[in-house]
Amino acid sequence: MAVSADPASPVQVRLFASLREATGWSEQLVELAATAKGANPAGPTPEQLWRQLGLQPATPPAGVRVAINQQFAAWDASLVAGDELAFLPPISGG
Amino acid sequence: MAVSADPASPVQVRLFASLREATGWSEQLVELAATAKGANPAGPTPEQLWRQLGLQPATPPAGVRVAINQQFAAWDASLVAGDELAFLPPISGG
Amino acid sequence: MLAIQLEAESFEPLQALAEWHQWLAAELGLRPAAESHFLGRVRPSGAHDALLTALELEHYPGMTETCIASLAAAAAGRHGATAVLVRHRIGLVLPGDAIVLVAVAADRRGPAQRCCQELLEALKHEAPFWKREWSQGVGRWITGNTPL
Amino acid sequence: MLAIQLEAESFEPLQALAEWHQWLAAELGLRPAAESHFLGRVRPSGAHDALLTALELEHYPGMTETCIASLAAAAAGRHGATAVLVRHRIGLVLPGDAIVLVAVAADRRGPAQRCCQELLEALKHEAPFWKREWSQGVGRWITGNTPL
Repeated sequence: MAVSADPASPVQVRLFASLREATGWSEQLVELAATAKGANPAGPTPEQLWRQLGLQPATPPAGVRVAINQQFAAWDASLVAGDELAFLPPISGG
Repeated sequence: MAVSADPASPVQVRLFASLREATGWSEQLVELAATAKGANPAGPTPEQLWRQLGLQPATPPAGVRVAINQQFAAWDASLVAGDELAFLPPISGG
Repeated sequence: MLAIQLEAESFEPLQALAEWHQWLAAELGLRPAAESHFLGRVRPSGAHDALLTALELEHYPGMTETCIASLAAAAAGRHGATAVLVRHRIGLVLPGDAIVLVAVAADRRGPAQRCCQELLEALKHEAPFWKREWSQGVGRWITGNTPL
Repeated sequence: MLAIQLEAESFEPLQALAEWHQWLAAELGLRPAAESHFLGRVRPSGAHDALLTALELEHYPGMTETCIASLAAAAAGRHGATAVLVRHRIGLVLPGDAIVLVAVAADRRGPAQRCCQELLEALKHEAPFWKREWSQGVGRWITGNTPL
């Protein structure tokens, strides 16, 4: 569905493990900033939200991955209203 | 121990699986023939015993292996008195 | 045929395998010719050789289960495996306790072994789990996996 | 640490693993971080697709046990494995019954998996066992192994 994000629509952002601990929060509803929308007509990207939220370091580290609606996604994917966005620190399972 | 085989010393010969069935016997004491001894001063070899016993085919098939005293051995190893010699058809374990 | 389960409490791997065997026998009507299992337990000491109090496993509820199922289905498909079992701990896991169990049933040993091995690596690198080593009251997030 | 056993009667692989776990825990004082298992069962049909009545396993008493122990010790040494279990059936084995169980404990997953795999291949090609498939009253000696 090529629905463009309403700039005021919230996206649910989730952090895990070391990222969660570094920021002190695990989830929040984020209003998409108009500037973010402007930079990408198709909708703001995870990378833009990372910056908007002031996550550190400003350039996302190589090991951190993105999931949108619980699927791995690209840093330049387009977010739409109601999406669940997660930033995943380096995985260490098994 | 570099003991040379007494030509009259028996060697215990054992056959397994398809070889046992083809010959109709599983073990026998074999007197080492004087001719076999003469051909190999260090003692007769499994290959010589294979022929002496009339096992078929006359040239041992590539898949058949030899064990002397329950250790894998070469077809041209030297047998000494009291050895246990086994001819092992192709292995299929596990 | 996939049997995926996250375990919030200590589990007995041989019990898990026994249940899986029963289920396979009921579903398939015969027992598969080849099975390969991998069982991982928490080591007594952590990355810096300090004695571990516990290993903590954080996951992403929902995504982790889906992700394991999709990795298992992909590995089974690639290798032509008949069935896959995954049990993976979450929460606080004590040294010596089972953390992961992967079992693969197939018609031949090669596919069973390769699928089991490949799925284990996939779980380590692709399934959203995060380990924290607890030692002397201090927790330290692990950023990688032990070498293969 | 080797635990090698030929089984003249049907055996329950998970029971064998449970006994091994108890023995390992008693001997080592801790449970190894990684275990790889392989379990092989008799297929319902033989080399020529005929339904099997049974698979017969002949061995060389004495040599077979010694040979398995030496293959297991060599594989464990090469991979730095902590412990190896081998249970192998002899005699008449029914379709679906366990014929071979190999388990390897090690400190890391790679050595456990590689040692288990390598030892299984060694058993298939180097340990004196001969299989005869029984089908409709006729026995046929198997001259090779199923492909990997």
